[in-house]
This record gives sequence, C-alpha cells and structure tokens, in this order.
Amino acid sequence: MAWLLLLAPLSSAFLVWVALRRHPRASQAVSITASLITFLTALGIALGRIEAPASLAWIDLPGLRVEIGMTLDALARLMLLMVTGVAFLIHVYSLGYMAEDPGRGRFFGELSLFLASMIGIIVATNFVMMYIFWELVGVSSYLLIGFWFEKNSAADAARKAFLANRVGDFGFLLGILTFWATCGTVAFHPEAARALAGNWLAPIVGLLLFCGCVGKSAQIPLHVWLPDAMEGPTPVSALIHAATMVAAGVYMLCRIFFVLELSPEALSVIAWTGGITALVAALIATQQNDIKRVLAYSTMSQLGYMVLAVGCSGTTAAMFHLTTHGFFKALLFMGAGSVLHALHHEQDIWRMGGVGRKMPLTFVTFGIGAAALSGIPGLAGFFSKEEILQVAARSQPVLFWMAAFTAALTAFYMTRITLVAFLGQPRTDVVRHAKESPLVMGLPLIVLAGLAIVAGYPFFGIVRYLGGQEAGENSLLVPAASLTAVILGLVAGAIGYGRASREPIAIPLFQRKFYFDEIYDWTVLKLQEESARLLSWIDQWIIGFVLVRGGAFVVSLGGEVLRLVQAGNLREYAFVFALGAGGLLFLLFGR
Amino acid sequence: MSPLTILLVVEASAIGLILLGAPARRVSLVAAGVNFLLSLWIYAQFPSGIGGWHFVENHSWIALGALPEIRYHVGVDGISLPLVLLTTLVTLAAIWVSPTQIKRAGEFYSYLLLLSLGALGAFVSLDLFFFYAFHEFALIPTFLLIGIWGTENRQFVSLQLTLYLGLGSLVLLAGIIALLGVLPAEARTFDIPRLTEYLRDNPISPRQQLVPFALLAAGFGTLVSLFPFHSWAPFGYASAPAPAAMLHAGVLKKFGLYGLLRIAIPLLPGGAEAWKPWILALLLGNVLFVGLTTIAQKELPAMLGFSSVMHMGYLFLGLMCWNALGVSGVVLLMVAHGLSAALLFAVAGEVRERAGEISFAELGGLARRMPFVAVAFLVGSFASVGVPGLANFPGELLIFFGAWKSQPLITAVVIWGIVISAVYQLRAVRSVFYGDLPQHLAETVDVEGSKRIPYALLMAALLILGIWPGTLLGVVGPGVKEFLSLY
Amino acid sequence: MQEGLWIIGAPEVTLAVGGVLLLLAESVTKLQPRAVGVLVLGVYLIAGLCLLPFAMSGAVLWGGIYTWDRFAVSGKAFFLLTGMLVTYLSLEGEGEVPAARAEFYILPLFCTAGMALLCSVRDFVLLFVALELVTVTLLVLVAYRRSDTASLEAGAKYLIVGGLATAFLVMGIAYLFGATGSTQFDGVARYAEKEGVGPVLILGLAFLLVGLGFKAAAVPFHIWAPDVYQGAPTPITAYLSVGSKAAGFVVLLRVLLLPFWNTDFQRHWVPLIVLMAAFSVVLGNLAALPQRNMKRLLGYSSISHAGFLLIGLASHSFLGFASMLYYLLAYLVATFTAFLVLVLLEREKEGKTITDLSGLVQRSPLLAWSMALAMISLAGLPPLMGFFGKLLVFLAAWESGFHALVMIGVAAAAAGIYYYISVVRAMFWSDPVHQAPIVVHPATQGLLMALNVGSVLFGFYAKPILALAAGAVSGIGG
Amino acid sequence: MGTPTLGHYLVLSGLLFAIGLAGVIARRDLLIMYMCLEIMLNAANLSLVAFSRFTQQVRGEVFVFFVITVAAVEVAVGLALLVSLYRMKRTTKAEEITALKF
Repeated sequence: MAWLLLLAPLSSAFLVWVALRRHPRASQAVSITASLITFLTALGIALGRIEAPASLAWIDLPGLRVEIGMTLDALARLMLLMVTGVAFLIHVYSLGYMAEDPGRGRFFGELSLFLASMIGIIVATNFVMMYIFWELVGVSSYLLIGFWFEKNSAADAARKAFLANRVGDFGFLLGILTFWATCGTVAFHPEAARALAGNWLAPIVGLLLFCGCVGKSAQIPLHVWLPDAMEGPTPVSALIHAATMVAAGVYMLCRIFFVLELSPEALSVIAWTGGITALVAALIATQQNDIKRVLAYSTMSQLGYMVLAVGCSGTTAAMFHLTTHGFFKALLFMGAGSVLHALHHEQDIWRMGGVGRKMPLTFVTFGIGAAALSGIPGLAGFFSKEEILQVAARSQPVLFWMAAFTAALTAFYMTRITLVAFLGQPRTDVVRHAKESPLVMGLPLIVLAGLAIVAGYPFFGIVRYLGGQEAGENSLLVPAASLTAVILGLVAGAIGYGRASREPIAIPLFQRKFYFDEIYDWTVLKLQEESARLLSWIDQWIIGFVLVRGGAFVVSLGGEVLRLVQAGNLREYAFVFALGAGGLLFLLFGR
Repeated sequence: MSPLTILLVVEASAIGLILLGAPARRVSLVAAGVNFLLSLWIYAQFPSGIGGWHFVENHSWIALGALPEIRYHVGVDGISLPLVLLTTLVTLAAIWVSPTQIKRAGEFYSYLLLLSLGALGAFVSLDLFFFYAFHEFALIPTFLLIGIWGTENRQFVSLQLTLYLGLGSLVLLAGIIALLGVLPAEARTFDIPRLTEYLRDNPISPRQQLVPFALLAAGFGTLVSLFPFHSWAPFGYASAPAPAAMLHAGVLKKFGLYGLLRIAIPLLPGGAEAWKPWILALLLGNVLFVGLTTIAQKELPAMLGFSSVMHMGYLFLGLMCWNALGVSGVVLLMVAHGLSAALLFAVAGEVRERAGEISFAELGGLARRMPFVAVAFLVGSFASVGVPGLANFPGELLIFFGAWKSQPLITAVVIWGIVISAVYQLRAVRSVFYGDLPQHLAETVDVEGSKRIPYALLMAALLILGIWPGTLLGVVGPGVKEFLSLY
Repeated sequence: MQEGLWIIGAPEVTLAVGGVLLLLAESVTKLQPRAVGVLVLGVYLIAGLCLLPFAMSGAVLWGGIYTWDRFAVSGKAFFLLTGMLVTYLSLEGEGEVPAARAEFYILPLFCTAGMALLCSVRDFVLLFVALELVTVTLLVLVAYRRSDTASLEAGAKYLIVGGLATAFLVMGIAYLFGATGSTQFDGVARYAEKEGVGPVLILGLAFLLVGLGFKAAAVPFHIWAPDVYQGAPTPITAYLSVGSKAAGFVVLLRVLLLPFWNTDFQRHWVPLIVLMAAFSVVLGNLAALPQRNMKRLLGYSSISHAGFLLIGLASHSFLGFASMLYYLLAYLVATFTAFLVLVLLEREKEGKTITDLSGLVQRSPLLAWSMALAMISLAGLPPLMGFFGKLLVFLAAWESGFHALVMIGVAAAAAGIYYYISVVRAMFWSDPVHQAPIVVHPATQGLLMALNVGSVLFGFYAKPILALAAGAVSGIGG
Repeated sequence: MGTPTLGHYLVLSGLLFAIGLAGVIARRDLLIMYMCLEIMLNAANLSLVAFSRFTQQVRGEVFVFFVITVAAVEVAVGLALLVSLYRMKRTTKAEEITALKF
C-alpha cells in the first residue's frame, strides 16, 4: 500500500507524458487524483495504519547493495504530510492559475513527476536511493522552470538551475562514495557510521554531503539559480522554490545527522553557511522590486535559518521551522500568484499599490502569511523561529545575534512589500480594474492561512510529533531579543514605506545581489569558455592538424621522394641496380 | 545451428536479396526486425544465474599443422549478450530512421546491414580470427556511407576516418599476432576460451606481456577513440548520415571496449597492470580535454561526436578497475551509451534534414514545431548526462563505485565529467529546442506516424534499463562474476 | 630415379610443341587472331590435363636436373592458370593491340613453358635456360606494340636491366660451379655440408640473389618495374606482375630450400632477405601514394607485395613458405581482376588514370565492385584473401622472431591503404567522367564473378587453398 | 712467372665484369650499353671455362655453350627492339627515352 506514494504520481506522470499531453482536462484530473492519493496515503501512514513495505534490491552485486525501500519514521511522516498536503493545495491552485495556458497538460505531468521524486527523497532508506531521487527532483525543477521554453530567460534559468544543482550533486556523490568506502555500506545505519568516528575523513564526508544541500537548498555559493527560477509559473515557485524542493536539502541534513554529528568542525561550517546565507539574502530582499524575487530571497534567508539550526544540532527546531515555513511561504507565493494573475503578470511592486481594496481575500491571507513570516507572536513563524534562536543562542552566540538582526530585516522587507503592493493608491491603471481571483485559487489560500496561524501552537503537536525539544534551558534573552527585532523591523518598514511612491533608499550592492551573478559570469563561465575554446583549438590544430595530418604529410613526402628516384633515365637505373648489388655484397661480406 | 548463427545468416541473406534487386528498405527492415525479435528470444532463453557460454556452436574451420587452429566458435555469455541486444536494436532503429527516398538505396541499405553484420559477428564469435575479421567488415562500408551520403566536408573526413581506423586495426592485428607469438608453439590457438584457460594455468612473465598489451591497447584504443587517437571520431560521426553515425558511434565503438574487456586485459593482466597509469592518464584526457572541447563546439552533430568520445573516458575507467562492480558497470554503460548515442544522432539527423540547419547560432525554439523530436532529444540528453531513471546512470554509478576504492582521486575528476556533460548537453537543448523560433524555421515539420517507432523503441529501452537495471544485471552479474573468477 | 618417365615432362612439351605448331599454322593459313587465341586456350587445357595423372607421384629425372614433386605440380598448375588468364585478357583487349597478329597470343605459351620448367628445376644450367626463355619472351611481348614509344621504351629498359640481371646470374652460377664443382643443387648442398661455406660460395649466392631479385622485382632490383609495367600492353603487365614475380619466388624457394638450406648459408641469406623485404614493403607502399596512373600504381603495389612475400620467405619456416604460396594465389586473383577491369575500360579508350575510373559504379556495378574487391584484397583488409595472406605472413615472421619486420610490414600496409582506397573512392564517390555504359561479354562477367567469389570465399574459408599450399611445401623433395 | 693459375683467370674475369658494368653505367648510347652487357656475359664465360679447366669438369664448358646461345638469342631480339626504337625516336641516346618516369 505504501508503494502508492511513489507509484501514483509516477504513473500519472508517465500517462500524461505518453498519452494525455494533448488533452489538458484529462491530464489535470489524473494528476490531481494522484496527488490526492499520495496525501491520503501519507495521512494513513501518519496515523500508523500503513507500515513500511519490504525493500527491493535495485542493484545487488558483490561489494554494493542498493535497495529501494521506505523509512517511515517520525521525521519522514511529518515531511510526507507537509509535502503531500501543500502539493495537493498547489495542484488545486494551478487549476485556476494555469486555466488558459495551452500546455497545461504537460505542466501537470511534470508536477506529478516532481511530487514522485520529492516523496522518493523523503522515504529514501540509503544514500544512493536518495541521490537517485535527488537528481530526479533537479530534472523536474529544470522542466518546470523551463515550462514556458519559448521565453529565452526561462530557458536560461532552467539550465542555470540544473547546472547549479549538478555541481551540488557532484559534491554529494563524492560524499556518498567516501562514506561507502569507509563504512562499507550506503544504507543509513548510524552504527555503520561508527567507522567514521574520530576518523580524519569525518568532516570531509560531512561537508561533501553538505554540498548536496548547498546546491539544492540554494545556500551561498550555489544560490544564484533560485531568484532566476522565478521565471517558472508561480505554482512552481510556490511548490518547488518555497515549500518542498528547497527544503529537501535541510531534510537531507536532518536525515544524515548521524554522520554530521561525528565532526563538530563540519557542524560549525554548516552553521556559519546558514547564518551568512540568511543575513545576505535578507539584505538583498530589502532592495528587490519584483514581488516574486523578494519572496525568493526570503525563502533563501529562511533556509539559511534552518541550516543554521542544523549546524547548531537543533534538527527538531530546523524541521519545525521547515514545516511552518512550508505553510506560510507557499501561502505568500500563491497570494503573489493570484495578484499577478489578476494584474496580467505585472510583477513590479512599484507599479502596483492599493491592490488590497480590489482583492480583499488575497490581501488578508497574504497579510497573515507576511505576519507569520515576520515572526509576529501568536503566529506559526514566531514559535519556530524562536526555537531556532534558542538553539543558536546555546551554541553559537555570534550567529544568534546575526540571526536576530536578520529577523528584524525579515520583518522590514515583509512590511515593505505588503504596504507598497496592497495599501496606498493604485499607481497604474491595470490595478484599477483588477478583480479578485476565482475561488479555486482562493480556497488553498484560506486553508494555508489557517495553518499559518495554528501550526505554531503546541496543541498542533509538530514538536511533540518530532520527539520533543532538544535538551538545554531556554534563556529569557532570546524571546526579548526576537520581539524587539520584530517590532524594530515593523516600525522601520512602516516609516520607510508608509506613503512612499518610489523607492526611497537605493543601495546598489543589495540591488545588484552582491554582484554574485557578475562574479560568476566573469570567473566560472569565462574560465570555462576560454579553456574550452583553447582546448578545442589545440584539439583541432595541434592533435588534428599537426600530429595526424602532419604524420600523413610526412608519409606522402616519403612517397614523393621515393617516386623521384625513378628518374626514367636508363643509365641511372643501371647505376641503382649496381648499387643494390654492391650493397648486397657489402652486407654479406661486411659482417 | 545455434540461434546466433541464424542472426548472422539472416543479415547476410538480406544483403544478398538486396543485391539481387529486392526492395532494399523493406527487406532490411524485415531482417532487422526478425533479428531483434530473435535476440529478445535468446535473451529470454538465456539461463540466468549461471555464467559461462551458451548457445554455443563450435566446429573446426581451418586446422593445418603450423597454423594455429581456427574454429567457427560462436557463443554468448553474460557480457556479450547485452551487446548483441544493443546491436540488433540499434540496427532496427537505424534502418527505420533512414530516409525513405534516398539515392542509390540498394547500396545504402546493404552497407548499413554490412556494418551491423560486422558488429554482430564480432560480438558473438569466440575465435580471434572471426572476431577480427567480422569487425573489419565495417571499415569499407563506413567509408562509402560517409563518402557518398555524408554532409559537410565528407570527402576528407571519411578518408581520414578510414585511414585512421585502418591503421588502428592493423596495429590491432599486430597485437593479436604478438599475443599468439608470445605463447609456446603447442598452446597457440585462435580460440579465446582455450587461450584464457591456458594463460590462467601458466601465465607468461609480465615483461613479455608489455609489447602485446601495448599493441592491443593502442589498436583497441584507436577503434574506441581513446584520447590522443580520437581525431577521426567527432567529425567522422558529424558528417556521417544519421543511420551510419548511429551504428558506428552506438555499436561499433563498443567493439574496441569489448575487445579490451574480453581479450586484452584478461589474457595479459601483467601488461594491463604495467600500462595502467598510462591509460588512466589518457582517459582523463578523454573526460576533461575532450569534454571541454565539446563545450566549445558550434554545431550539433560535431558536439554529439565529441560527446560520445568524452563518454569513453568512463568506460576506460571501469575497465581499468578490474572488479565485479567496474566490469558490470562497463557492460551496462556500453549498452546505455549505445542507445543514447543512437537516439541523439538520429535526432541530429532529423534536425539537419527537416530544419536544414546544424549550427547552434541559426537554430532555436524547435520544440514548438517538433515536440516529438524535442522530447526524444531531451530523453537522449538526460540519458547521456547520467540522470537516474535512464540507462546510463546505473552504468556510471557502478563504475564510480567500482573505481573509487582503488583510484579515488582519478574517479573524483572523472565524476566532474557529469557536470561538464551537463553543461554542453543542456546548452545544446537550450539553443536548438528552447528559446524563440527564428523566422526561417517556422514551417519545420515534426516526425509523424511510423517513423516515430524507432525513437519510441530507443526511449523505451533507455527507460526500462534505467528504472530496473536488473533486467540486464541478472544476466551480466553472474557472467561477470564467473568471468572474473577465471583470473 | 625412373629414367624412363619422359611423359612427366608432358606439360612443358605440350606447350612448346603447341606453340610451334600454332606458329606454323598461323603463317600457313589465314587464321583469325581471335581463333588463334581460342586455340591457345585449348593448348593450355591439354597441358593441364597432362598434369593430372602424375599429380601425386614424385620423381627426379633427366640426370637429376628436373624434379617432379607436389610443389612442382602446383607451381605448374599456377602458371598454366596465369597463362590462360593472360590469354583471356589479350582476347578481351583485342582492340588496342595493333595489327593483332597471332604471335601476341602464342608467345605467352613459350613463356609459360619456361615458367613450368622453373618449377621443377634442380640444376643451375636448367635454371639459367628456363629463366632466359621467360625473360626473352617477356621482352618481346613488352615491346610488342612497335608503334607506341612507351611500349618500346619499356622494352628497352627491360632489355638492359634484364641483361644486367642475367649477367649477374651467370656470374653467380659460374662461381657456384667453380666452388663446388657441380651445377646440381644437391651437389652444392653436399659440398656445403662437407666443406662448409667458403667466400666464393657466398659470392656465388650473392650474384644469384641479384639475378632472382630482378625477377621478383624486389628492392633494390625493382627499378625497372614501374616503367615497364606502365609501358607494356596491359595483358603483359598483368603477366609480368603475376607470372614473372611468381617465377622469381618459385625459383628463390627452390634455390634456398635445397642447396642453401643448411644453417651456415641461412646465417647469410636470411638477414639479406629481411632487409630486402623491409625496403620493398616501405618503398612499394610509399612510392605508390602519389601515383595517378593505374598501371604504374599497380607496378609499385607489386613491389610492395614482393616485400610481403619476402617477409614470408625471411621467416624460413614451413608456415612462412605455405603463407607465401597462399599469398601468391591471393595476389593472382586480385591482380587479374584489376587488370581485367582495366582491359575492359581500355577498350573504351579510357582507364589510364584513377580519374578515368570515377563514377564507375553507376556505369557498371560489376566492374566497379570487382575492382573494389581487388583493391581491398590487395590492401589486406578482411575478409578477403589478401588479408588472410598478410595474416599468415606476419604470423610466420613473428614466430621466427622478426618482430621489427612485422611492425614495418604493418606500418607500410597501413600507409598503403590510402592509394587502394583512393581508387575505391574515385569509383564510388564521384560522378562518372565518361558517360558511355560498358558492355561486358557474358563470359567475362562469369569470370569476374568467379574471381570475386573466389577472393571473398577463400579469404574467409581459406582451408582448401591452404591445404594445397601446405601440401606443396611439404612436397618439396630432395 | 709460370703458367697462369685459376686465381689469375678469376681476377681477369672479375675485371672484365667490372669494366662491362662500368660501361653500362657510363655510356649514353643504348647500343654501347648493350655491348657492355655482352662483355659481362663473356666475363662469366671466362670464369666458367677457367673453373672447368682447373677442376677437370667438362660441365662448365657445356654450360658456356648454353650461355653463348642464349646471349645470341638475346642479341637478336634486343637489336630488333633497338632498331624499331631508333625508327620511332630517331635516337638511341638513353637520355632521350625517359617518357616513362616518376
């Protein structure tokens, strides 16, 4: 029964790809039912009614045994619930959002493929199985980002996303191989990892595996693809680049935590990467004008929080924040999506304004989401961010203060876009006759808004489900610091953008995204293009021309010379004949 | 009459019929279809779980005092069966994909069948003479196929290819003779199993193995486009007509690897060990040097040519780490690369024919006009980049695992190849099929009707092997285990 | 020593007598030249029939100068076949022989008789006489087209260089006779056995090798070959490249196997043959690369094949000699196919250079494929006879320890592929220069088909030919 | 000095042979070259006769007759050829007849 989790979306994807692409209505139906089936199965598993099935031997050779099976522990069950739930809501939402797009049949097929691979990562029982679905998630994100492949920018963004993921996977695979070489197995057996304890390889394995997370969860330095991934349709951004795929990296870290905890150095590196990413992303988000890009950087920043939490060995805090973040970030993206849908894909917040009056439902739900994200007490974000700050305070004080400052920044940029986009006067006429999105898009917003409010409280039981909080007492300093940060952020936001009609402060460093793109273009791409051109020149001229055809030329030259010996003059022939005879005699008698 | 001989007879008689004037395309399609079904039947009948040779047919061919005995010895084991399947499938696809109206069709199809007959013969024969002779069947037909039906500067390219491969096969001939020469007089035989047994019981001193192995490695290396000897391959495949490129890059290139796997390394382990550092260095050339050169390519067919040379690096790595994982990985990847290369070259042929363009600059947005071809190219690209769920991934994975313990650093560099291949492959997808559609390509027409079946076949094979490698591993695993137990 | 068995010499006698009778008949009655040609074929058949009854018996006749063993029998069969093919070629090339007088058909009879004699030679005198018979008749045939300066020039060159070779040959025989006191092969062998190898004997051997080197067109005595091949009428070029070369090697085999077989001699002539082989293979293949004229190209190719045969000879082992014989037959089949196609083309006043051949496959597939198969077999690519020949020769040489020689042979063969391929390229790739379709007589079509099938079949299943060759070599009696 | 021994004759025939060879190489005219060939043949005859004289073997002389007859045959055919060559090219200089080369 549990196999349904994988089989349903996979078969739906295959069916759509092979047969139903031309019939959007049928492919939508198939895809949504598949998503519903996965949600119900996940529910069944969560309620303990369905056990993990026996595993199949995918590769069984002397020296390597790779199995396809399912681990359904608390971590996996929670993640399954969150992913399948959000996915189902986004499927419903996409019905409305993609209503008039001719290629939507293909869209739903690719959504099912993504869902299957995401579930694959969650239930993976060994590194190779995780790597398999890890790459499949990369492929489906490539397909979904590049859905509107006519747009050059979308096609380039898709390629950039896949390549960044691929670099991360490269490190991930090396990590797996080193783990397998030292511990002899690829399965997630904590006792097998004993071989790594105290071994100088432990930090290397930890960091290599972390590379996979850096690639997938868009941590610095492999984060450049996430903002461009906004080229994809908004449901894609909501599902993949907010709730599930980017979270896979964090989930992976929690899943293989038994390896990371063997090397404190690796953990501190992870923590610092998380902290820096959170800070940098928040800073960039403050200066972005495109609503989806702001949300993208905000996702990057929140992921930095989760990675920070894992770095400070607060896996429960990380998972708690991951779940709550999944709810309200998906809500924010879908809210933004419904605004874009109404404003015919106008994404610049400075050309919006006063949308709240025209689209009340979207405004309210978006507001709840923004509040939850900024960490306003009483909502989900506050509780989960609190946990992370507690964990950070305990082990990395410097990072704690950075995180607190980032919390302020988060509140600041969320108020900024809410005020600029939803309140104030409509700045362009397209806003004037915008009207509320259809109910099929509104419903998921309402459900998620509810979750955003409720999810944080203990009675909802996420933390209890994960097996209780980490040990260690909570210092009072943390709630105080986080509250002040939030208030400061809100106030600064309100002052700055209460009645602003255009961007008051312009900080080019943040606007240009710390010039990461330029740096990459200049170093990685240029280096690669130049070396490729040089090597191809060498291959064409040195190996191809000088060596190969040179050799041929020498041979033909030899032929030419020998040909000229035959000068046609009889006397010369006689001479050569005599010379030959003489040579013969000399050889016979010379020795 | 072992079914393997029937395979050869079917193709030979098809050529005969064509020469007698039968409608070339229909006859060769039927023959290829029959052969494919027959090879599936052989696969089904293949006793899994136990290694060793099956469907064996063995009679004396030439037995004269001084000359080592030549036997018509045909058989298939866990390692050569997948290659036979690959050959019959790619032949069927190649013939089906070739354009219906083509000048001098009779000659065209008979040369294609000769190519496939050569490969089939080489993979089933267990006698060094037949093994070598069958492969050489393909040399002149390739020359004629590229020369007459090729494109761009086909004249020079096909001449260079034929001379280069001619040199390679003659060096190989010298290697085979050197191998036989090293043995004492009474042990000299062309029969591979008997050679293997003999050399297992009384191995020859490593110093004596140096020269024969060097010759064999150079010969097979040239046929497989190992790094410095690769200049013939990329532009040869680029200018060849699609079916010829499919058969040559997809199937015939595997002859060299199969030769190393079956003859060079097992019979001369000392030589292999001695030359190992050299080959490891050269295969890095394949992955990095040729990999980066592929990125700089400006035309689709040339890029595919370079990419198929680059992938040989993985296979050589698998060969060099002589363990169960590596060798099974090599067999799997040989089949997978054959399928993906065939698919990609078929698509390149379609793009050249229907869009009339091959350089990235002029192409773009074809996915809108040719959705089916775009999907085929996407599947082929993802396969060749090693995405899980398609056949190349399990092969590459096994090779990486096999090679990691003995050569971690070199394997790490080779693994970087998966990023390089992603770069150039996706750039091809981006600039040919995505982005905006240039004006002059507005009316390109997609592949329709029965012409889609070969693509579907190749894609299905890639998917099946990718999702469940057990289909082949069930046969390859025991075969390799038993094969390695011999040394 | 059955003295009485005169009848054994029947093949040579039939040929000679037939030739003389035909000459008389031709001068007396006004026979059509084509009819004479057919009669000549008849004479060959009769000679062949005379051969059959004594195929298996072995005997030494006429005071020990003439031996009759399986090697001789197969040699004679080989030369009769060559003779017939040359006559057939001359019949086909009817047009281009001016005032096609019948001698052009009859003279090869005497030449073949000479070659048949050479197969069973056991005495240096008989060797000299038979060799000269062959050389002089060939000289006349080469210069037969008196109206064409090229043919005359070829004749002159063949005359002078041939004369030189004969002089060296006679000098060699003189020294051998002087040193051993006997002109019989076994006499020399017994003397060398008893007295060992003196300087005079070595000198004699050297001079002998010069003479025979000329016949086989091996470097450094190849200098005449390209020009004479180009100048002579095509059937005669074919005869030169197959018949005269085979005669040279048959005699080399006879001479090196009987009188000079003991190890002292071998120590001298084996390195010599190795060097000659290496040079011939290299020069033959390289010098042929830039060639454009077909006959001259085949001339150089014949030099390279002389080199490969010498590699077989250099390995001085049973396998080596057997491979030589097999190689000779493979060379016969391929060369005669090529020349038959050239003769047919010459009838249409073309076929001089490679460009004349362009697009032949579209004009006449049979001719194109026959020429292609011939070229591929000469290049030594499987599955044709040429390949198997090369494989044997290289294997024999490697077993005898000449690894470097095999390497040189392989490299030269690889370089050589180019000019064979450029012929195939011209025929298959480019479009025809001359449009006229070529009409081919059904009998010729049959002959071409037979030669092609033979080349492919015996290349792949070489057992029958190899058995013949091995039988012949094992049959080389005392 | 005494009667000449076998060595003297051999030396003489070697000299003759060398002169003939030099003549073939040095002289430009075909006819002269042809005559030098005959000289070389006669050198061989001389050594043959000398050997058979000193080894009491009659076989050498018999062989000389063969050589002489064959030389005669060759001369007949060779001169016929040179005559027709002269009729065609009006020259017998070796340099002029180099149409077939390279």
